[in-house]
Amino acid sequence: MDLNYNTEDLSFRDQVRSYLETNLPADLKHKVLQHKRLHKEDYVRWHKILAKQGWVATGWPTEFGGTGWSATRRHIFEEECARAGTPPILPFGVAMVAPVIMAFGNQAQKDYFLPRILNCDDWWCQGYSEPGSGSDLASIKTRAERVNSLEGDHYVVNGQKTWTTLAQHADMIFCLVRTDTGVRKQEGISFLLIDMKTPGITVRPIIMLDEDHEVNEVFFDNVKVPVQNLIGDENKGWTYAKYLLGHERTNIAAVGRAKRELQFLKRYASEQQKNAASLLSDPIYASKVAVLEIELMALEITVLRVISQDSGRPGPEASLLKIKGTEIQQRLTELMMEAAGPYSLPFDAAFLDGESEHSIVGDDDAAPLASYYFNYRKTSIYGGSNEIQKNIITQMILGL
Amino acid sequence: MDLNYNTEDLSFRDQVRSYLETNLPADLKHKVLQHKRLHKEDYVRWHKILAKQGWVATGWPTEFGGTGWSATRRHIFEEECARAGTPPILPFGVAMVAPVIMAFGNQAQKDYFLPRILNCDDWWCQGYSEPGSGSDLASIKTRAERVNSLEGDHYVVNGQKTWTTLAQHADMIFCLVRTDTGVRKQEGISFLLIDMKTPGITVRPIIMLDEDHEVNEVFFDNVKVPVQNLIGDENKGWTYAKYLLGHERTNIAAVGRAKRELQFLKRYASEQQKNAASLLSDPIYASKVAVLEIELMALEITVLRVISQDSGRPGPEASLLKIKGTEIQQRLTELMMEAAGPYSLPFDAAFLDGESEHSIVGDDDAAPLASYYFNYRKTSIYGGSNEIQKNIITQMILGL
Amino acid sequence: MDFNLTQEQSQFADALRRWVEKDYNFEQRKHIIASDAGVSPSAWTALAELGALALPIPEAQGGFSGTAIDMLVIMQELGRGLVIEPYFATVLAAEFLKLAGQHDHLLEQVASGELQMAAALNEKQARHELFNIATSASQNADGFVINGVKTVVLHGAQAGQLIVSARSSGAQRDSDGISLFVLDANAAGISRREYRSIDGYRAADITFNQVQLPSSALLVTQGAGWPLLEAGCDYGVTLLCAEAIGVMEAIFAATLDYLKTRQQFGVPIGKFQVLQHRMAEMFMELEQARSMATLAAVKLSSEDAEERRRTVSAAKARIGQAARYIGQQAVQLHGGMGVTNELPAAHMFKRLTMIELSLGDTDHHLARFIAQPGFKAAA
Amino acid sequence: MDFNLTQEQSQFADALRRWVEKDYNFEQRKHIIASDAGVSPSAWTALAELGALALPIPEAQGGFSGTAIDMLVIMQELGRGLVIEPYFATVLAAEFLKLAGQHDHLLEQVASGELQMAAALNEKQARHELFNIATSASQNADGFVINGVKTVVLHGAQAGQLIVSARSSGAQRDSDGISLFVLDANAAGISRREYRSIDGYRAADITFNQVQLPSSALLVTQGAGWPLLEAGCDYGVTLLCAEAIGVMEAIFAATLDYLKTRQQFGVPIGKFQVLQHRMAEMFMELEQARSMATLAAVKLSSEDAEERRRTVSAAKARIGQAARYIGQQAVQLHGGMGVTNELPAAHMFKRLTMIELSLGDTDHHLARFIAQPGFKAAA
Repeated sequence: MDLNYNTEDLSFRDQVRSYLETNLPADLKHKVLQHKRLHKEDYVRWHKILAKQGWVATGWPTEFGGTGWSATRRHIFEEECARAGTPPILPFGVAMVAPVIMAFGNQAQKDYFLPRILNCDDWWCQGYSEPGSGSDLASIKTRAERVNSLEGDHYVVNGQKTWTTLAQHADMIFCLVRTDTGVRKQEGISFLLIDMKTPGITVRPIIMLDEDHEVNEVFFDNVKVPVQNLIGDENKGWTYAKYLLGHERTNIAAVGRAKRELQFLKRYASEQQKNAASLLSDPIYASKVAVLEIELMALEITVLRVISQDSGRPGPEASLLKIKGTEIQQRLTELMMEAAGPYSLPFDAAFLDGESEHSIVGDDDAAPLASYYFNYRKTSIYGGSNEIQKNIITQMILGL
Repeated sequence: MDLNYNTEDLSFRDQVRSYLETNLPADLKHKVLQHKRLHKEDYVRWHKILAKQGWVATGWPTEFGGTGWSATRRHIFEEECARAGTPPILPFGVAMVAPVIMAFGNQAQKDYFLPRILNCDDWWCQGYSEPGSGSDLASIKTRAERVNSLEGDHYVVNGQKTWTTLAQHADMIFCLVRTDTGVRKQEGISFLLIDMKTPGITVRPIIMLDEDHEVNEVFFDNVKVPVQNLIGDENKGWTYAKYLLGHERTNIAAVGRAKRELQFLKRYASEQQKNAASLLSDPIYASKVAVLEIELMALEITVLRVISQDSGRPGPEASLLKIKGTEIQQRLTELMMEAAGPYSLPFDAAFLDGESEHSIVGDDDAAPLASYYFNYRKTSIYGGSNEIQKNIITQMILGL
Repeated sequence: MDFNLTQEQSQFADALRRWVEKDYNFEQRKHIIASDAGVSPSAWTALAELGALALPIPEAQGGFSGTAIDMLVIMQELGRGLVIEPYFATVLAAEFLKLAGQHDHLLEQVASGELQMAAALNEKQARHELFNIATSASQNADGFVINGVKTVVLHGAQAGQLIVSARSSGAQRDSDGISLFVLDANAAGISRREYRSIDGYRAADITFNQVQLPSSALLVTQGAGWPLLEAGCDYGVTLLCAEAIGVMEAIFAATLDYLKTRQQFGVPIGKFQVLQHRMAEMFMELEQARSMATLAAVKLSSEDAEERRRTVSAAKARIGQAARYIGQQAVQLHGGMGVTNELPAAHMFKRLTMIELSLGDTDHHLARFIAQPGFKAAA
Repeated sequence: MDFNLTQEQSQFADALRRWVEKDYNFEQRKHIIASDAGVSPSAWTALAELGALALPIPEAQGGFSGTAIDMLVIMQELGRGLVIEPYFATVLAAEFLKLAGQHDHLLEQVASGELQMAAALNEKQARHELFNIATSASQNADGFVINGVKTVVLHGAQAGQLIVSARSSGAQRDSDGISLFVLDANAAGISRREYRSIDGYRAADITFNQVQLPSSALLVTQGAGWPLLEAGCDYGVTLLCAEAIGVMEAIFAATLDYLKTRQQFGVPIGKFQVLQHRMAEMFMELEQARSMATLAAVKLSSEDAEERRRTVSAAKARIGQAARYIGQQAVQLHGGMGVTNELPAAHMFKRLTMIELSLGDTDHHLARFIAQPGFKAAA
């Protein structure tokens, strides 16, 4: 048993760290560290910087322009990005649709889409969830009917998707659609790539708890999609979707970001006062922080154990990482809000959006904390709710 | 809204308090307050003292020798008994079989059994649970076959009961037995009273976690029971059992005892040291005690609210009282054991049984605490596990 | 012992509930929050006409001399309706006048609905410590001069009159040396910076720059304001506890309804045992919280101040715990819908969260409960 | 990075497990507990023959120079088998000799199985404070004289040699002034009062009445024993953490098996979602605890003593939490059977509970974690 990185990994870490020190723009770093809202141009800017370095696609094989890194190196890279405070590389293109295209797409699709994803030429979003589907992902109602026409065959898509993250910026959406209604629900689903500029598509914002515009409803009204945009075989979409669900859980524990946020929490709490001393010196508060810190120490080792056993794709242990990771993230935001106390109340959207340099009440650290807390309630719901994750553990690991 | 007792109730309380001060034997009080094991003679002695005063049967109507008290007075009485540290009046006779006899027994049964119960002439135990039945109480397998004979008709009983509390002392057992196997499980059950001295009955101890002998298995091997000992109608036993299950939950919250134990906990913790001060001054420990104390304050009001709405028998709210009551009791024992720390380890059965005046390691307060903790794990299991109680709340109150 | 509401209390509650359903529903409330004013003059008029403003005011000043139990009934209804008007702010501020037995004309104006008030007690460095006061009150020939900044004053910009805590003497965290004043919110030297709170209220930071007050502005003996400050805030805490019960009842009912109607895997999600037991636990939290809100309202008028402090802090701590559990779980059980701003449940969750952080959070009140001499004396 | 066991470690674990299954099963263990001796000489011989005693001892003294990771493997197996022999007591006491680099002949005797030892560190008033020492060590011409009482010394009555902490100078709670000694457990002036522990072990209170020790009994410089005392006990904590993992694995497996076989309402109780999720939570607790036990074993030999203290305390606190949850829930899921002494699960629960209270409970180690300078320095 050896919990140390080897020399090569350590020098890789140093290389990443010094790269980030040089190349991460200060304004982006500041936004991330201060819990401000990120805009489209923030994501794209950082994506393109990393793309120049060839470090966008850490999970792709080198033949497609990926890094080809081992699980350990990917972990180190993610840790370093979190530590530095980079914006995230959004998963919809790089981590979600790309693996499906690589595994099941045809040569033309690979040639066209993969380089564009690498370079962020298209903003992708995900069309899985529908109103009413919730945790029952396969209960898809959006219809796609194949039509022959002079200009070439196409599908006509009608229906609605929901919880579509950042669809307001999207150029492309990958969708699960129903192409056969006469079979059981997991069959008869196809996987389509749809241009968001196609006539008949409407995007309606869903405003979140913290009043941010993060997700949307997407309506399809007789939307024509060329058959060239079908991935793999018609009616085999559920297989591809399940393949993708495994990929979605990469780095779900988000240990690196949690470590950074723990430092913020400690720093912020040490600046608050209770009983004429720092809040971080208060035995009750310190105890809550310590319990959280220890949980995070444990999770980091648990993640490393899973990585070290990883033969390729994450197994059902990913459910454990998702649950513990989101519990820790939520608890971090809870303790931050507690530290801010009454200063959690003021709501300053202009500051969060970067329209004013300082918050109206003058405590820039406190200003985003309640929003952060409220926003992060989603983490135990999305990506398979924590209840669903426990079902997976129950069935796949415990055999109950 | 008025949370004060009226003048009559207050003077009743004073009367009970001064009675207990005079009549509760010091040695019994000491055993109770020191968490020592009670023996048969301890229970009987206190029962007979209270019987002389006419205060044994607080839930019976006066016509049978009960007190006829209101729910409020019963509550006051239970509070005062708990406060003083009396041994309990065991429920099996007074609170369990007696209400069934009153409601469904014939005149001869009432005339014979009720006075004997009042005076503790018979020690009763309960024959409901069977191996394998657990929370599924109606799945009873013990058979009773009716046989005609010259000496008079009787049942022949074969089977096994388990978790039979203090059956090793019992003169009588009331049993659910199966008299018809051809119907669904809730039908075909009868309610029999059986003399424990009848040939064919064997009692085998089950030793608990804390090594105390509290429950037993009871085996019936061709046990002859006169038909005169059948309560009500044959095959109607499940109705009577359900009637009794309601009664069983009286005072299930045990707020009075919890208040007394909280005082013990505080006193004991204030005598332990941490960081050169009393353990009760330690912010972390004090905080745990305070959370518990507040939960108990809340539960007391919740109990009073239920009592004030009580038209007679407790409804599904009893499940709430059972869950919260047992959670508090278990938490009390947990904090006591924490306070004792390493002094929880020594196991001194002779001291617990009253065979030695002082414990071997010299800390008489600490000596019973680990046993107490281990023993009380049963409270969230017996009398309908807390999971079953949540099912009841779900179905009966929430309608899910 | 009697836990029933009187007929008057029930009627009051019914009238308020009908008003909320008709004139203060979810959509109407959303418009009020989005409006420039952030409050609704017509809602205020309605509250006055319903008698909600007269209720806590003594009969001598045109009120109904309502008890804390009466107020519990009102606050539960306002909580259920998520009413964001300056009712709590006004009533809390008026309580200081009532306790001080002064400025009857202001109480009369509150009772009639003419006057809105606010209590400016909090300061940035204080977090939850009411006695932690840097704002100064120095005596001069004309009365007192106030300097300092009060923060996160609920409806501070709407108020016509303010209650302000200031320091006459002593160090920043001394409970001795505190004075309490009532003053015109538009007095010279006062500037108010208004903003929204995340749960839809308006609040303000208020700066006092050489604000000259007459001697009559002082509520109790100079430097001896601490018992009044504590008592007034205990009243406020009791109101918040009652409000939280109303919010929790509403979010609980909404969640139960959601479990019964929302289908997943072909059945209502309320058929899943894990969610059933979660609801059972929320039910128990609510019942325990309700008991504590009742107990606090009863003990608020206790002549034994320690008994009052002990019970009020126990209630705030217990209700804080319940509010967090019920709020978080209600959102979780609502799934994706729970984290949008589109359902009332989300707004109830936000309000519950902010109640927990107002007038002392759970840890603060747990520590105050422990600090009462009785906690250890019982040992 | 590598989390795999070496082949030697796996073989060691397999051999121990086979021995437990054959010669130390539930019934055999019950007889040992009930016996007058309360320990089994033949089990001790077996442990020695299996090499478990030689494992932690340096090669120079006839051992295998096993690391903390090696010991983690052993302790997990002994935990799984609920082995109540004086193995932990002996190995912990021997660690002090190893760290002090003294008394090699005693280490040789431990390695060969000839000698059992115990560490007499705890005192009644100390609860979990190792530095809280009233037992005195006064120097005289012949060496040192020890007076005092040590309590709840695990296998103190079985030990041939004792490690004792005593005070040479300073106040009762000073970490300066502590001395550590090794001494013959049968020396004149020592009396031992033996008793059972509730989890089936033997322990003793040991009184030292004018016990004369030679100068060679002193392990490190007089009065400077604190770093050694802490380091030795951190080793003990790490062993207990590893043992707890083994016990938790066993009780978890027993509970899972029970859920699959026990029928209620016509189905295995493992079909009820509430119990399924309870098991999922126990699974997660176990995995997180396992990670911390591993981390503690790795960091135990860290050259940075703060890093060692911080990690070891984090592990004990986290494992204490897991042990309580898993133990209580395992009993709950076993229903009535869980609260009897008849199933192994009950005994595992008792052992887990007592591990939590040994060498510092969860609160103690949480406070120690917080007290490390790094906790706040990171802020």
